[in-house]
Amino acid sequence: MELIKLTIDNRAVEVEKGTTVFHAAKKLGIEIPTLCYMNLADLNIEHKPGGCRVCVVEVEGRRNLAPSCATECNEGMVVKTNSMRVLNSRRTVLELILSDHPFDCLICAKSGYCDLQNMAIKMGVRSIPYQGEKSTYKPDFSPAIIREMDKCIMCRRCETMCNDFQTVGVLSGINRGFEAVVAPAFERDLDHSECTYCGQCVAVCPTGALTEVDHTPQVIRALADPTKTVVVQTAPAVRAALGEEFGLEPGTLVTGKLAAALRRLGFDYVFDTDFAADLTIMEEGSELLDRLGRFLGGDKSVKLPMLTSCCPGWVNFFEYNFPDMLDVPSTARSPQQMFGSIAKSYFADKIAVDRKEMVVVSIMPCVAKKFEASREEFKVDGNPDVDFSISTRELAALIKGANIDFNTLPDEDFDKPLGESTGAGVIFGVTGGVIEAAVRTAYELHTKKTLEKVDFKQLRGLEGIRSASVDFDGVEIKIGIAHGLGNARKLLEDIKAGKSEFHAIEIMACPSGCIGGGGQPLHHGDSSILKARSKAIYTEDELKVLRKSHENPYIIKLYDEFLGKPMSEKAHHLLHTHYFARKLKHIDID
Amino acid sequence: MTSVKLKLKENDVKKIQEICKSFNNEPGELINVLHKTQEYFGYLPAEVQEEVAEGLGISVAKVYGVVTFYSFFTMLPKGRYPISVCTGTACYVRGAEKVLDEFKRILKVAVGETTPDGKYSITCLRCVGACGLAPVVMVGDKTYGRVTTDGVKDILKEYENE
Amino acid sequence: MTKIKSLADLRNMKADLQSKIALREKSDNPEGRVQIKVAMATCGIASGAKEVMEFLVEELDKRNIDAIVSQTGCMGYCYAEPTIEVTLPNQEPVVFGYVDSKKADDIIEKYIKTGELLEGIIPVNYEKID
Amino acid sequence: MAKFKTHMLVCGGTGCRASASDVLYENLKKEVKEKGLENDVQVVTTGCFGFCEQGPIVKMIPDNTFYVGVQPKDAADIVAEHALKGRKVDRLLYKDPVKKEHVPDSKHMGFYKKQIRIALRNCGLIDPENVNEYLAADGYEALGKVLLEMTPEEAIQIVIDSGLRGRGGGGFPTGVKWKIAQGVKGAQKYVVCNADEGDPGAFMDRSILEGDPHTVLEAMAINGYCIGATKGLIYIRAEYPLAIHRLKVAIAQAREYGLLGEDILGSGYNFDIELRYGAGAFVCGEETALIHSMEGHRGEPTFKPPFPAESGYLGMPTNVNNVETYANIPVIFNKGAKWFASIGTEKSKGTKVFALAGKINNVGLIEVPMGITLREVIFEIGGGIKGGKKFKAVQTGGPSGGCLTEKHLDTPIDYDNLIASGSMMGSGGMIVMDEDDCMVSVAKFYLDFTVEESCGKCSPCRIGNKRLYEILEKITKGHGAMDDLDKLRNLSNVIKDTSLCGLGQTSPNPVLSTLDNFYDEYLAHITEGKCFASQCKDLIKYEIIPENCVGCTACARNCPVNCISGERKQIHLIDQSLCIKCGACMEKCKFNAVTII
Repeated sequence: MELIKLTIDNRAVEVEKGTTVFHAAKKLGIEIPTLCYMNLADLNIEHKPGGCRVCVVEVEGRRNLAPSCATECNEGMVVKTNSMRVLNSRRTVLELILSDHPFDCLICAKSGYCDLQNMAIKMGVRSIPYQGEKSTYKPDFSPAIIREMDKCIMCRRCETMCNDFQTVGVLSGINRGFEAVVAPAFERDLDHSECTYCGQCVAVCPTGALTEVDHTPQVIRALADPTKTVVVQTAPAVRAALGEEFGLEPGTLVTGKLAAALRRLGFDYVFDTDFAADLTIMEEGSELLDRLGRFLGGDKSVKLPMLTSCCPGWVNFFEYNFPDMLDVPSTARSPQQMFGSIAKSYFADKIAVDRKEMVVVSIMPCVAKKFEASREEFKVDGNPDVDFSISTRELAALIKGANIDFNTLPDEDFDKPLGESTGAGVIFGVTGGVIEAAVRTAYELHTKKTLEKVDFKQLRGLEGIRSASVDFDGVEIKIGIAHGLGNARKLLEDIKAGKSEFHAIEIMACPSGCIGGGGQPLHHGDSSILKARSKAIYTEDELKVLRKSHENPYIIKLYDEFLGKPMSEKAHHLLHTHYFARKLKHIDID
Repeated sequence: MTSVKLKLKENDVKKIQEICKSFNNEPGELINVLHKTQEYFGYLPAEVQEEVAEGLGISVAKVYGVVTFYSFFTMLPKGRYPISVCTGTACYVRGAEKVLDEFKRILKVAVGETTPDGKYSITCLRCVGACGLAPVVMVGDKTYGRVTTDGVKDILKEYENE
Repeated sequence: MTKIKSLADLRNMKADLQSKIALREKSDNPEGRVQIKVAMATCGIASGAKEVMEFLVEELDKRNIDAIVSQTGCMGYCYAEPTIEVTLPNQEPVVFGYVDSKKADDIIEKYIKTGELLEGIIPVNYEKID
Repeated sequence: MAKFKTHMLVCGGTGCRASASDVLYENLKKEVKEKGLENDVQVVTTGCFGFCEQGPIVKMIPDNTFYVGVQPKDAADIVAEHALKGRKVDRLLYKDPVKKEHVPDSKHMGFYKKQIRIALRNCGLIDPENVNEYLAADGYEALGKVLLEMTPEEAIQIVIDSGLRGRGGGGFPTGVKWKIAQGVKGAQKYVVCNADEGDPGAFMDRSILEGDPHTVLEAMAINGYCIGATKGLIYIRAEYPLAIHRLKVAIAQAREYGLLGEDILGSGYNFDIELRYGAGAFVCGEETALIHSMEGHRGEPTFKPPFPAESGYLGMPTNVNNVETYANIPVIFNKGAKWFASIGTEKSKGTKVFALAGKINNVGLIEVPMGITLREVIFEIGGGIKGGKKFKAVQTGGPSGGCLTEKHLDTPIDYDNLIASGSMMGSGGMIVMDEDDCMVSVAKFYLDFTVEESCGKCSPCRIGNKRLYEILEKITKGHGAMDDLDKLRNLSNVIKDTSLCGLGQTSPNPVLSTLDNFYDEYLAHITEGKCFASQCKDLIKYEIIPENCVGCTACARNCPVNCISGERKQIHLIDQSLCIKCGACMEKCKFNAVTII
């Protein structure tokens, strides 16, 4: 490998050829500030439009300043990152950006988490010398995401996520010059676009331009209402990330503290979505075995591969983009919805509470879950199975607002019966986890043998598209895994073209699965955080006594007492769903 | 961008599909396709852009992003007599701004707008390269050179009874 | 049109076509060339100036003399028509009267080729006609 | 074949066409036929003569008579008098604005005296829609020589030796650019001609494409051979219909002759050209933006490197040159690098085409050797300032350039001197301003353009230029403060220093150069609330001088907002609260009774 020597701020450094000045400086401990640059190296997402111009540095021999994020190091290069010229330019550029930004920082949803705010603090900006016209846009309130483009600084990260990574293609830079902004087609609201609400735009937005809809007030109101029984469920990925909001190292597992905090917030029953994940495996795994059995038996009408359906962003995506393939995904509802459905039937009956008096709150790493909870098909007489879905970030805000010192909380357990889960339920939170959980159960159900080694390492990892095969006692089951909707699209196109050899495919909309969800604490473009969260999830799995969904005693009990068996009529009614072709057409043809 | 709705007829849709096909439905030909469709419809309403997106297999947002980037593309129908005032430098220093103001004053519409009766629209044009005739005004394909504020009335008079 | 298949073809073609614009190129650089003006007003045409002009154009070309032949209005020597004005490079213009084909031939062979003066020069202090 | 004794060259450029030169052409043909002169007189449509100020132009060959402002109805006189009887039609001759005399032919016109036409050599000489005329004018000779007698390396060396630099604005050495592109490997390479002439007030590229399209095709083929490309693309403004038409005709003719296509001139080399259309975005003149636009994207520039030579159109090695640059190429091969390098200055060789416009007598397109002074261009070729007013400034380089003054008039024009003077060559726009132009307003005009044309990708250009514009507007409205001048300067420097592409890196030039050269005007606006040129509406008032007013009512009748009161034969009065400062009253008053204070 070719090495290059250069000098940055009078210090020599040696880097590989192709390294940018930004990274070379980092090597010397020099943090060059930037607003638009984003590098999710493990996911092959590097966004360096060179647009914000905050990261400019002085390169000897160059006429003008160079953006360090896009400038590659050359042999003998002499760089200054903090000369008067650089500092003045950087400050002026920042002042310019601030001059076109609202000053409502105190009440902004991103306050405290905003890259722009942090930079202004760091640089000690005390006045904006260049006042002038500010851009104004109508705010856009969709069921899951809020767009306040007055706060957009044109870093274009959201575009990269939406178009290049997710291939959803809802956002584009529009207009030009001072009027330029990122928006859906015809500046329609997201609600009238093909947005999947995956929330990756929200996850990478450096300012308050893109945020999730805040449901915490409704949750607080429900908690304060003595007539309501408030039940909470918390998704697997939440426990691997919530700690970051309280200053804990990324990857710190806070399962016990999480349960304790929820209890202190006043939830009547503190349950776990992992329970519903186990339930999902029972239904989805059975469906897979059913399809597989018929297929291997020569039934040509069977659709294979079967695709997982627990990710709501992914469900939205295929409803918009593959309306002719709605029979390919599993009909099983997502864990969030299975939980809501069971809570408001089986559990409500058990505690003798009318479903109308029960409020189900879900804590999700996701913003698409907000939309999913609002779907008509998940309501009974207008009453939703899940009343409110809040993100990991919203939960953190609730905890902070309730004067709870999270870090000193004791570890507590979830309540029973809907709080008990296996390791299979936990790994739903990371890419490959759902299919691994399904394999653990399907293997045993299919072969009637006990699985000795439950870890299927071949299904794990962060590569965008992975494939592996699992030996079902002589039958080779081919499995595909994709995370990120762009990767999912590739697998879907293959199926459409009849080229897919897989029997089952797991798809997650977000990079590295739910742990990288749009509702998680912001990773600010640092993919090592995602890796740490992934590790935490697998640790939790390993710590569990039970690691196969069908061994969950409360699941067994649920079937015994209420559902009968997987895929029963009752199970179909409560735990399965159907999909809608949602290709948007605004065209009236005369 | 402000826009005017258009209800597409079946053969309009066909026409757009034909245009896309004539460029092999190649996404890279987006700008050429938009030129051709605007030539046909006179403007590019949302409905047309959606069909173009479909025809080229790209997102509508992308099409809209391109349409709003280039000043040649418009989502508003032009008047029957589209008036373009050159505001290039040569015309500017020879009084194009006053001429433009006069058109705006008489027709009571702003730049980029069409009169309510659909007769005239006013746009600004970058240099047409007829700097010798500055300031230059075009009405449709007809060029008027050395236009003065007084001349504005005379130009409009030509179209009075049409 | 047929395809041009080689550089030689191209050059042959150019040689054929050159005359098309030769006059334009020559008149753009009149310096160093023989310039002849034929008076072509009514009186000139009546006395055969057109024929003289055609003769000059043809013959100068045939004899490979780099010259520009143009027409001009009445020079004021109606008695001596047809008249032509010949300007050799770096010399004062000279006007010849009563020019017919034969005389024109003489002018080419003697005055233009060798600078030898002939009879029939109209020696006047006239103003140069543009 | 008829041997024509007279050629009538009728300008068919956009400017003259706009004044009905196409009708004139038809009329001339008709008259020639009626007079039975078809075998003596050839009527030809040519490209632009450059003298656009007084179009339509008809030039008579061989006597170079130069008729200006010719109307279709003048065809009869030209044929009957000039073609038939050899008598010039005096009233159509160009009149010297100083001497007030008719000028007999183009050789005596100051406008042409100092010009050397290389890039424009065929404009106004040949019929652009007739490939045979181009062939007759040494057309495709250079291509033939390069393809059959030279290696790409030899050909590139000739371009390097000529010293030719990019004429689109940057001034990068063309041969070096080709050499870089040649050195990069790629499955498919491209040659792109940048014909997205967006600089308001510059129209040389259009004139070349309209007047001599084949020269661009020939040069692109040479370029293609040199770098190993087989495909050429011309990115042209959709607003140039005539140029597009002529290019299409030229491409078709060249293909028919086998001068484009496969196995050109038996050399085994294949090359073809397609057109791509711009859609109205100035920033697409920047090569990376241009490439994105050709690929069907928003024309946003990207950071270089990678340069297009490494990764250009569709990610392939691409060489982009501008129209005028290409127009020089065939001549360099025909006349030699040495000949070319003998023209111009030490570091800027050859000629440059300038579009002269503004307050100058001879508006038009000129081609002059590098090293000529602004004084020669403005006062000799341009014929001085219109209406005998006083010269104030000349803006070169379009929105990216700066305003130069009296003190720069004797500086030889070349790339480096212009930059040293605070302006730039740009694409060659040259706008002359007189004492009636307010330099703060001029800076504001350019900023208005930049704000409109910024792509919005990078912060300093997107927001900074807007703020510059706002500060300038504040000053022209009389609300400026002294610290605004510091802000202008700091902002300008930062925008130049930090912007992503050439647009932002040069957009503050009009501000900086006017600040440097016309500081007193800025001061007057701020401290005294005065605009020397009386251009800033908010700083002036129209008033009636009672002593001079005779009460003719002309001003009142012509006031568009009826804000002038007064009976017949009584002194009139302007209601300042209603006045829109259009100046109509002043124009109409025959008694000098309206004044600006």
